[in-house]
Parts: sequence; structure tokens; C-alpha cells
Amino acid sequence: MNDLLTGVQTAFELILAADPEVITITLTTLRITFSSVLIGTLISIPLGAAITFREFRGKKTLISIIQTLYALPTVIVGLLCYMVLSRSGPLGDLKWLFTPNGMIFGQTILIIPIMAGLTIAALQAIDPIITDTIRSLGATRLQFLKSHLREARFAIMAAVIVGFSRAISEVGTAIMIGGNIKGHTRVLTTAISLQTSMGNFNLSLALGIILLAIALIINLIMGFVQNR
Amino acid sequence: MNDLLTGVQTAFELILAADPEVITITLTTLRITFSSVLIGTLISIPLGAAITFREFRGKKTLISIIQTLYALPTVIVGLLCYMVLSRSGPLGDLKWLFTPNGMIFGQTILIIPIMAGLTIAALQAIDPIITDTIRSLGATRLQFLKSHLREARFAIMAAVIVGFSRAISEVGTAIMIGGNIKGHTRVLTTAISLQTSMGNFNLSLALGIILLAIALIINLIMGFVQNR
Amino acid sequence: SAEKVDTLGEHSEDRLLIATTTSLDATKLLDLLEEKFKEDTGVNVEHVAVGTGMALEIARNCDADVVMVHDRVAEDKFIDEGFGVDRRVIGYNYFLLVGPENDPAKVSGLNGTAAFMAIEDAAESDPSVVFVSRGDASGTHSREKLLWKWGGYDYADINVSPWYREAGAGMGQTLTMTDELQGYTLSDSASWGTYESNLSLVPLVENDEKFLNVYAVMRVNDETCPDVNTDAAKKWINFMISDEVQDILSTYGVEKNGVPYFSPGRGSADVMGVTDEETKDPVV
Amino acid sequence: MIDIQDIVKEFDGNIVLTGVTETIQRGEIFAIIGPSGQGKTTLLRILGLLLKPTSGRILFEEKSITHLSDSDPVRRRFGMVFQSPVAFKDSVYHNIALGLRYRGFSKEAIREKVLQKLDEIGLTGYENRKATTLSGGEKQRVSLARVMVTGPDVLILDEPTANLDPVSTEVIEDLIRHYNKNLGTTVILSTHDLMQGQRLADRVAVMMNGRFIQSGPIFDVFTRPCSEDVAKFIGISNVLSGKIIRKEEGMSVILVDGTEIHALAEDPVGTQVKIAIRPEEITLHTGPDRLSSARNILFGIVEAVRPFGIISLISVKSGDLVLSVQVTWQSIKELDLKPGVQVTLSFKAPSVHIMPDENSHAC
Amino acid sequence: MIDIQDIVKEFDGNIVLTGVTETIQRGEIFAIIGPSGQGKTTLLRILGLLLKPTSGRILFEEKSITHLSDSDPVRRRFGMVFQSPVAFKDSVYHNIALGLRYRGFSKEAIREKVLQKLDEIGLTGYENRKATTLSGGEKQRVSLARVMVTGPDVLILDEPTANLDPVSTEVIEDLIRHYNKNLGTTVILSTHDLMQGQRLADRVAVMMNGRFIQSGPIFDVFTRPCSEDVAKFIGISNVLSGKIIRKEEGMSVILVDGTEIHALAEDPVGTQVKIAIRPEEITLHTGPDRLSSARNILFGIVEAVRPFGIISLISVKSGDLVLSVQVTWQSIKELDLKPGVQVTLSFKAPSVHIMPDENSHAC
Ligand SMILES: Nc1ncnc2c1ncn2[C@@H]1O[C@H](COP(=O)(O)OP(=O)(O)OP(=O)(O)O)[C@@H](O)[C@H]1O
Ligand SMILES: Nc1ncnc2c1ncn2[C@@H]1O[C@H](COP(=O)(O)OP(=O)(O)OP(=O)(O)O)[C@@H](O)[C@H]1O
Ligand SMILES: [Mg+2]
Ligand SMILES: [Mg+2]
Repeated sequence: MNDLLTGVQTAFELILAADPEVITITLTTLRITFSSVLIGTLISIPLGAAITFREFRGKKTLISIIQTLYALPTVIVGLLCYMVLSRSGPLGDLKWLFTPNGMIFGQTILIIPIMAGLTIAALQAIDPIITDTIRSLGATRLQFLKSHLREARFAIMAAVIVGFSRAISEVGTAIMIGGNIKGHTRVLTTAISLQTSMGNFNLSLALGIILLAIALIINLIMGFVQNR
Repeated sequence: MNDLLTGVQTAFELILAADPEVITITLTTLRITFSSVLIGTLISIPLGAAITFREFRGKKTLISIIQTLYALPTVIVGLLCYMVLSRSGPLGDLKWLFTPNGMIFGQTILIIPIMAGLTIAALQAIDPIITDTIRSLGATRLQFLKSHLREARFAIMAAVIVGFSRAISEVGTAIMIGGNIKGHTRVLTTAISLQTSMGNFNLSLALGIILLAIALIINLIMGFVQNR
Repeated sequence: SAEKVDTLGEHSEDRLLIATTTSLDATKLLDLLEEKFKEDTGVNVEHVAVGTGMALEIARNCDADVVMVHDRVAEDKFIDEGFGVDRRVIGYNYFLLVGPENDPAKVSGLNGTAAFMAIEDAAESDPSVVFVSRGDASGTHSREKLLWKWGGYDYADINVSPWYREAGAGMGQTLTMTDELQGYTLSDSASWGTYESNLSLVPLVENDEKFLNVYAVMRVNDETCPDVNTDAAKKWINFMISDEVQDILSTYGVEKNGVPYFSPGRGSADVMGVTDEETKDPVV
Repeated sequence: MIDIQDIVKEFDGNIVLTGVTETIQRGEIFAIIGPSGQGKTTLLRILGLLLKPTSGRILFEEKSITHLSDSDPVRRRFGMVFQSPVAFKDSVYHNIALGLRYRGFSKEAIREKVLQKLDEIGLTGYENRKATTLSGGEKQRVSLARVMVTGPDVLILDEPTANLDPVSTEVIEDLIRHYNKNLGTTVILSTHDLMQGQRLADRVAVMMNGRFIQSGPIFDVFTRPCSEDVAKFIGISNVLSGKIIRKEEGMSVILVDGTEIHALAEDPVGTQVKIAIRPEEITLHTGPDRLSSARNILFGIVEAVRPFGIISLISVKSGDLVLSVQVTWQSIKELDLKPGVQVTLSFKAPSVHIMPDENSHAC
Repeated sequence: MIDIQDIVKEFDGNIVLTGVTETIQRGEIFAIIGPSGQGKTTLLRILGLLLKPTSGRILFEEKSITHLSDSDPVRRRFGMVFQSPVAFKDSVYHNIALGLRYRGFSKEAIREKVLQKLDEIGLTGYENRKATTLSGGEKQRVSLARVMVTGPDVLILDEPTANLDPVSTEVIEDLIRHYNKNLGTTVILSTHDLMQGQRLADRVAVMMNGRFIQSGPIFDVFTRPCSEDVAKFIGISNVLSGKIIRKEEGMSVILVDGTEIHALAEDPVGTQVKIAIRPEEITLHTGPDRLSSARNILFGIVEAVRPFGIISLISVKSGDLVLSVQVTWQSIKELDLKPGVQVTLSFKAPSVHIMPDENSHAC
């Protein structure tokens, strides 16, 4: 319990002291998380929309598979991406292993299933009469998509929040692909793991609090945007 | 890439050979995951419903906080639960540290925010006229809840699937509270981490495939139940 | 060992919990010894394998009965704080310096300290020379820091050098990364044994006295932690320095690794730089 | 039975109900009519215990029910059918059984009641259909059945037949009447179908500007609108201004745009009044003057014929006066009515409805 | 302009449209009436290019549009308003502007059109309101405005005024007529309000059992229903069976339940026929026999009075015949009509509508 208090205290000290290492870690985290959420969104939303609005054989099975992939352990994603990005792997030439780019790659893959799945759920929840109205007003494909996203904006926003949360809080992929290299690929979660393994529990908690503070700010901003 | 193929092959071998260690790990995983999803559901759904259907000051903020907690890193949850369950912690007398019960405790806490958050989203998506109808038909509090859950069953089921996926795929809490004790608290994800750290990538993948197979079966069953 | 799964999820009464470092766990030696111990004493032994720092922290919180680590500096601090008692040395092996086959820093054949100096030297001019550090305050990391110190460097300078990569990860992860970067790293021999086959790296400096890696066991002080299973802990320590276990150590791993993972501690007090008592006196 | 006391309702600063007061008797059918967006649904939702008024009280059997808890048993004595049909994502059977399930009826009792209700609403055989795929009218009937099957003491219906064809409407109206007569159910409904209001209701209230601008027995309201707005709303389209100039044979003679009109007005000579004459109460003849007992006989020229199907509206100009007259298409054909034709209009004195000149006075 | 060719639609083995064929002319107003659940909405959704028929074709300007891609520009020439109002979770302004945005109008052009349309539907000042909190009628008007503002060539309206009061209905009907007259918009609408069908439409089709059982100019359909079902549906409640027993003065004399009725029937003597007489086409008198030019004069006794507000339905028994007669409440009061009173009924020969005895033959 004491650790918790000192953790909070340490968090404030770190923030107030503008500890350069913490700042670097936080910036790296933000950069990687935002990039993967952005790319993940750009992929998941059209993907989810295509699955929702198209009729094809095996659609239900595909959705089940996407939902299954929610359970993909981050280490497995990390491992698979490692194999792909490794020097001996198919994308070895990119030299993305142990770089932020590699981490963005891995986290994007990690969050696509849940973001696409929640997008599908969000779009399926729209009253069919809304779809009919949009179609009969003569929307082009893009307008059709935009109007649906707008109508389901709360649920889509929630999907993005879930994707963001998953990306910022996961550690398995980050450590497998990034390697937790100090000053380069160390992010909040890998730093937390490291501090924990070193027994520095209060420092871990301090970093955890910083991470949650970031998430809270993002959520409040999103909530503010939603309510406008 | 080769690892991937041998991983699939190894997975089949392990399953076909009914490897006793793998069976133990899988059963432990199922037991812990199901328990935490069950307890998590029993807590999150009433919690989500209470938040959805009650008006109180700070409701929006509370929802933002719940959404923020989606981003709670599993290690942090593990660490906090560790502090609580440690012999020097407030619940030390339970002696749950490094036991499956402790892991259930930790995972339940881990999945409550996202399950409650998605429950809130599911219930908020119900057309208010449905709520009015249920109220005006004279439902008791419990009937009111049941009818809403039934109406939102797809989205609620999705919330449960997300909770299940998070529980079965996370490793930070499991390792911090369970300790990955062989034959006792070793679950699929901690075993995967261990095998990965030992460089047995194809064994990791094999365990990952088993994990996904379980998730797929659960999803197909849920999908089947949904469609009835 | 499925019978160990306790359906209630509670500890069975006679249960000994060991907090240990991952390198010990990776050899599966503990699994073997735990079964033997159970046969001998009826005590269920379980271990959690975590980083050295965390292992000691768990013990400080009274959550483990026995600690097994390989970091003399941290161990001494732990004992001085009054948490650890009855330290015994169980065995040793050597860290090894591994690196790329072409060995750009030409460390092969050098002794431990000289090899580190050679790496620093080469790295200043040759950008292909990279050193990867565990960077996780583990026993291995501790030794690496010592080696820099012994080479006459200030670790704070080394730590910020462009060729020095702090992985902040376990041994396996660090080895994988070193392999990818074709760099140098210090590894414990047990981890190397399990990882070797996946890697293109080769051992360049082995069995150097500066690379000596001593594994110790101690129990958690029952005065600071009254709930610990002191009886079983003492039995475990005595078991570890018993002839039975020491004999196992002398052959364990030969099948898989060619050579044993550990050398028994008994009779090698001078090699390890510890007192004879620490290798053989049973605790009471 | 239900006392509505000065109910005010505000949504985000927008006052929708400005003070509604009315007493509804046990066992009566009370209809609310009024233009779109005037607060009918809002009031019904307050009566249905779904919305709390900003101020004012509702008494039910002398007890206030304005701030009822969600689990109060009084709720079960009220049933409400909403303006837009409500379909749960379930079978039609489940949709109708819901309220019975809430009340703990046995499986068999529910089955019997639901099947009987399905029969009554003309949807026998629909029990296993998904309610969400029903047609508009089918959904509306299911929504009605869901509430009716619980046998509420007070039935609140918001536009119950808006989506129904005349035949289904008749079925539903008969059901409502049946409940009202045989079970003593008090019925409060809103409707846009003025004929429905007249067919069903004992009393009617006209909601305008967030309050009951007029209420009373249907005959009174439909024959004696209290203002020009009400008159127009209930379809009395000939609303004219005039002044009582003298009394004659117990009747008042009113000068309207230079024409003298006889009416049964109590007001003294000199009073400025508004008069209204329903287009269907004016008889139209052509050809030679015909004898008629009607007190008012005017000669005029057809200005325009607006064919509205079976019934057409014809504008006739008589002096400075323009009157709308309702005729059937048969008459149009037989009398060859078209602009320019000379016609005679006649209407009786009691057909002339007198209203005060200023809206504010009576309403 | 629109050729509907043998459209069949099946939902999960349930055949809803059994073969609809009809040609709709450019610029006409075509109304579909029919009982609930008979396929009106389904057909309109097919015409609105939202649903593919199971078989059959739709031609638009001679080109098949049955399987149109979602992005085909022809879509923009069609506009459809749905039976239940649709409100996007946005401002009223955004709701109405949507179709214009799709068409790439400039911000200013959109603003101008939307504000004008808001004015036309009587919702000026509502632009910033959240559409989901509107009243039923307000939502329906917004739904209409959203489509109308895009100026489609073909306007498909599914029960456009179901949620509207008479005054708003008139506003909307005027708008529809305006579009039809001034812009040449072809209008296809379904309605439960038979009067609306008659007021608005050029032609009307009666949908029963998944097809158009009768279609034609409104006058024809409303005066000469082709079957008893149609007759009943359009409110001709006196449907009786009889046989032509002889011809007299160019008219047929039909024996119905022992009573002779004169009608204008072409069928030969001996034909079994159904006849129908609208309740409003029968005149009722009391007291001494009155002279009347009507060919049919019957004497009877009032059996029941069903007060339906302004208009009441009275059942009169004449011999074995029971007829419904429509009278105003004034008449009821003046003639003191109540069960047991002796009355005279009269109706002209042309008021007797002749239908073949078997439904299947004509329809
Ligand atoms: N939740 C709300 N927030 C803001 N305004 C509302 C809300 N609900 C209703 N209103 C407004 O209150 C007014 C009255 O609405 P109400 O639904 O009671 O009208 P109504 O008489 O039933 O109309 P209609 O005949 O169209 O159904 C409308 O102008 C409506 O827009
Ligand atoms: N998706 C569907 N699946 C199954 N049945 C359907 C579906 N849509 C409509 N139906 C059925 O088809 C029939 C015709 O429906 P439709 O909505 O066309 O009727 P309608 O004539 O418009 O009725 P209303 O006057 O009640 O609006 C109804 O019995 C309806 O239940
Ligand atoms: Mg309303
Ligand atoms: Mg319909």
C-alpha cells in the first residue's frame, strides 16, 4: 500500500521534475501509439464497413474470426511480427526490427481486429431505415460511408478508444519488436515491465499513473469532441 | 516463417499427443478465464446498468474514467493486485498470491472496466422508446434490467467476448499474481512468454494457436447462441 | 505434475515458495529438484521466476520463503537489511561474452576485462561494433557493470555511448536483439545453452575468472516475516548443498548441452571466492 | 379519477406545456386533438408516468403520482401505447407477452391471452414472426396488443391508428370501445383523425400553445369552437367577422361584409363577433330558386372548384362574402358546377357558430 | 415512365408480392391503398431501388432499373419518404441538408434551400434543434423536407401524413400538388387515408394479397369497386347478393333478400350479382311519405344508431334487408332517430354499384 502512495508521489515528482528519460519515454509512447491508432483506424474502419455493408458467403464466420482475434496474445503478435521483420524474414529488408516503425507495425496489427470488430458492431447497430434513407438520397460510396460513420460516431469513437487503449497498454508486442531499447524504443509499458522486474514497484506505478493520465486526457478530449 | 509452419505442426502434435503439461495449462487457463469472465460479468453488467440508467452528477466523468481504465496496463493491475494480496498487503490473509484464485481476482479487476464500459455503450444504444415501453409495462427493477439486456443481447455478448478475450490473452496480471508456477498457476499466456523467453518460438506459436482455437470455439458457440 | 493443481486454488499447508531468477529457471533444474524434494520431505515446492530485483522485492514483502539469485551485491544488501539469512552457495558457472562470428572488435582469446576494453576501443571507430546490455539490474547486468568498472571506465559514460544499447529485457530477448544487431553481449551460460541454437552468435570469451557466476540460496528472515515456512526453507537450503543435489549439478545438462549448466559449489569455495562453510554447512 | 393540475413542462428552456389543467373521469374516453408539436405527446408521457413535469401535479384517485418511483405498483394500472410503434427484437409472441411476464402470469395463461389478442388484432398466425420485420400497421397493432393484453385501468394511446387503414382502424376502435364499455377502462388518447376523436371520445380537448385551449363534450367542441384557431383546426373553414345589428324572431341578425346573416346568438346588439359555418352545413342549389326552410339564403357565383375526390370544396362569392361549400362529386356532375355558374346557398341559423371576436376572451 | 412488370417478392419463403404489374405515367400522382400488411411498403421500397424483387422488372424511361448499382446516377432522380419518420442524430438543418450535400451544392445554396423548405413545412426556426427530440409530426415533416429539397423526378411517399394533423396534412398535400404541377414531379404514394387518396391522386390502385386487385382513375375505383373486398375496403358497407330478375325502363331490377332494387346493370337477366350502396348515398326521411325522384324507396325500422361524432351510422331493417345509412347528428336530433322509429330510405339507381358475384372474375 505504501508503494501506491510513493508511486503517486514519484509520478508527480517525475512529471514536475520533467525527468528527461521519462519525457523521452512518454514522447516515444505517444508517437508510436498515435501512429498505430491512426493507421489502424484508416484500415479498420473501411474494413469494418466493407464487411458490414457487403453480403458474401462466410460473412458470419469472418466476423467470428475477427472476434476470435481479439484474444490474440500480444506476445504472439510480437512473435509473428518478429518473424516477419527479422533479418531472415520476408520484410527483413525494411530493417524495422527494434525500431519504433516496427512497433507501429506490430501494434497496428494488434489493434486492427478489435477496432474492425467494434466498427462492425457500431455500423450494424444503425437502424436499417437510416441506411435506406442514405441510399435513397443518392449518396456515393464515400458519402454513404461518411454518413454512417457520422450516425454511429459515438460507437466508432468508442472503437477508437478501445484501439488506443489496447495499443498504449500492451507490452508483449512492444518488447518483442521494439526491444525496450533505452532512448529509442522504450515506451511506458516496457519501462513499467522493466522497473517491475527490477523490483522498483513505486517507479512502475509512477509510470503507470503517467500512462493513465495520458489516457484520461485523450478520453476527455474525445468526450468533448463527441458532445459537440 | 519456418517457425510458423513448425508452430502449427507442433500445435497439432501437442493436441494430438494430449501432452499432459499442455492439458494442465489449458485447463488452468480455462478455469481462470471462465471464472474471471463470470465474476466480471456479474459485476460489470449491473454496474454498467446502474451507471446507464441512473442520473447523477459526474456521470459523464465517471464514464470517461471507466474508458480511461481500458488503458490500464496489465502489469499495473498485476502490481496493484500484488500489493493488495501480498502477505504485507491488506488482503494478505487470504493467501491468494501465486494462486489461481489470486489470478481470477486480478483478471476480474482487469476486465471490469472494459466490460462495464461496453455494457454502458450497449445499453445506451437502445432506443429510448424501448426503455419507455418497458417502464410503462410495469417492469420491476430486475425485469427492467433483463428486458434491456435481452434487447441489447448482441452488444452485451460482444462485451463479454471482449472481456473474455482480454482475460485469456493477457499476461501481465497472470505473471505478477500467479507467478507462472508450473502445474499450478501456469496458463497459456505465461507459458507462451516463458517459451518465447527461452527461444522456443515454435512452441510459443503452438500454444498461441491452442489459445486462439479455444477463443474461436467460444466465439462460435456465442455466435450460435446469438443467432438462436 | 497435474496433481499439483490445487482445485481450491489455495496453498496446501506445507508449501515452499521460492523466488528465483529466470536464468535458473530456464534450465528446468528446479523442476527436477522440486520433485525430488517432495519425495524426500513431502513438501510442495513452487518457484516464481522473475528478475533479480523483483525476486528480492517479493521476498522483502514476505511473499517468498526462499530466494535463489546470482548477484552478490544485491544479495549482500538484502542480507544487511535483515531480510535474508542462512545464505549458502550452491554452484557456479561462467558468464560468456558472445558476439558475431566475424568479431569486428577482435575480442576472441582475450580475457574478460581486456575483451570489454577492446569492444569500447573498436566501437569508437567502427560503427558496426555494438554492445547490447541487459540493462535490467539483473545479476548479469550487475556483472557487466562491474566489468566496465574493472576495465577502468565510468559506467555513466559507457551508458550514454552511441554503440551501447540498453535492452532493458530478459536474457533471451537480449540475445535475440544482439543477434539481429550482430553485436556483443554478456550472457549467463544457462540462457546461452537454451538459446544458442536459434542464434548466429558465437561465444568469444568463456570460462574467464572475471566472468564467474555464483548462484546462492537463502531463506527469508522469519523475524521480519513471521509467516514464512522456515522449516521447509531450511530443509531446502540443506537439500541444495546436500551431496545428492551437488551430484546432480555435476551432470545436469550434459545430455542437452554437452557440458553441465553448473559446476557444483561443494569443494570449490576458493574458485568462487566464498568461505567453505557457505558451501557445505547445513543450516539449523 | 385523474386530476391534471397546472402541468408545466420545459425542455432545455423551451416551454412545451404552459399549464394544463383538466379532470378525467373514471371510465370516460378522453381525446386530445391539436396541431403537430403542441405538446400532446409530452402530456401523455407525463400521464403515463414516464416524464416528470417541471411543475404541477397529477392526482390519480386523489393521490399524487407526479413523482412515482419506478417500482410503484400503481404503474401497472397504467398502460401506454406510443406514437411510433415499438418492436422488441424478438418474436411477435414475446412482444405481446412481455407485460404478462412482468406480472408473473403462468405460461399457459400467457399463451391463451396472447393468442386471443393476436386474433383480436387480426394477426393470428404471426406469433413466431420477428416483430422487427412487420409492416408499419402490423407493428402498430402489436404495440397496441402488448398494452391491451395487460388490462390496464387507464389506457393512454398516442395516435393509436396513425399507421392503420380504415378497416384495421375500425377493428382497433371497436376494441377500445369494448375495453371502455365492458371493463370500465379509462381511455386517454391523442389523435390527428378528427373523425376518430368524434367517433370514439366522450370528451375532447384541443391542445394549442401547450395548454387545453378548449375542452368539453365532443358535441360542444365540434359545434362551438371557442376561437378562430380552434374553428380552423376542426375544419370549420368559413370564419368571418361581423357585428350583431338587431334581434329578429328571437334570433340575432349579424352584418358580415354587407350581408345579413341570421344566427342564434345571445349577445346584445352591437357586439362584434366571429361566426363560423361548416362547409358541409351549407346546401347548394342551381337553377330556379328553391323553397327552403333555411333562414339564410344567399345567391352567388362559383369562383373555384377544388376537387378533393368524392367530396369537393367549392368557393362561392356572394356579394363581398366568399364561402366554402362542400359538395359530393355526384352533385358537381349533376349540377355541372364550374367557375361562373350561378348558385343559391342556404344554411340554417343553428349552423352559424358564434365566437367572441377576440381569441383571448373565451379560450 | 415507370413500368412495373410482374413484380414478385418473397421474404424467407413468405410471398409478399405475388405479381404486381402497372404503368405509371410521367407527371401523374399515383396512390396505392390497401389493408395493412398487404405489400404497399414492399412495393414502394422496390420502386425506390432499395429492395430487389425476387422476380419481375421495373423499367424507368424504358431502361430496366431492377438491378441498379448503388452508385448509379439514376438513383438521384428518385426520392423516397418512409412510413416511419427518419431522424439522423443531428440538427434539423443537417437532416434536411443531407441530400443537397451529397449533390455537392455550395454552402450558400444549401442554406437557402433548407431555410426555404423549413418555412414551407412550417418549421422555421427549428434548424438548430436536435432532430431526434422532435415531435412525431415534426419529424415526419423533416423527413419529407429532406427528400423534397433535392427535387427528385419521382417522389415516392409511404404514408406521408400518417402522423400529421389535418392542418399540417393540408400544407403537405398542397406542397405535393405544387411539386407535381409546377415541376412535373411524378408522385407515387401509399396512404391509409382514403380521402387523401381521393384528394391528391390522379389514379389509384388497391393492393390486396400482394397485387393490384384494381387500379384506375380515382373516380372509377371509388365508384365501381371490382369486388366485395374492395368495396368494403373503400367504405361501401352495404354489400348485398342478388339476382337480376328483369329489365325495366332500361334498368335492371335486382331481387335482394325479397326486395326489388333498381340499378343500372348491363348484365343479362338471371345473372347473380353483388350490389353495393354507399351509406352516404342513401337518404333517410321520417314522418309522412315524401315524394322523391329516387328510383328506390324502401320503408323500414331503425335497428341501431351508432353515433360516430358528427356523422352517425344507422342500421335500418327493411323486410329481410339491413342497410347502413349515414346521417349527420343534426338529422338525428331533428328527426329524433332511435331504435324502433319508422323511416323511409331512398337512393337512386346509379347509386347501386354492381359487382360480379365471384371476386375472382373481375379483379
Ligand atoms: N426531449 C425534448 N427536447 C426538446 N424539445 C422537445 C423534446 N420533446 C419534445 N420537444 C418539443 O416539444 C414540442 C411538443 O412535442 P410533442 O411531441 O408533445 O408534440 P405533439 O403535440 O405530440 O406533436 P405531434 O402531433 O407532431 O406528435 C415539440 O415542439 C417538440 O419539438
Ligand atoms: N423483411 C421482412 N421479412 C419478412 N416479412 C416481411 C419483411 N418485410 C415485410 N414483411 C411482411 O410482408 C408483408 C407486407 O409488408 P409491407 O410492409 O409491404 O405491408 P404494407 O402494405 O406496407 O402494410 P402497412 O399498411 O401496415 O404499412 C407484411 O405481412 C410483412 O410482415
Ligand atoms: Mg405526438
Ligand atoms: Mg407500409
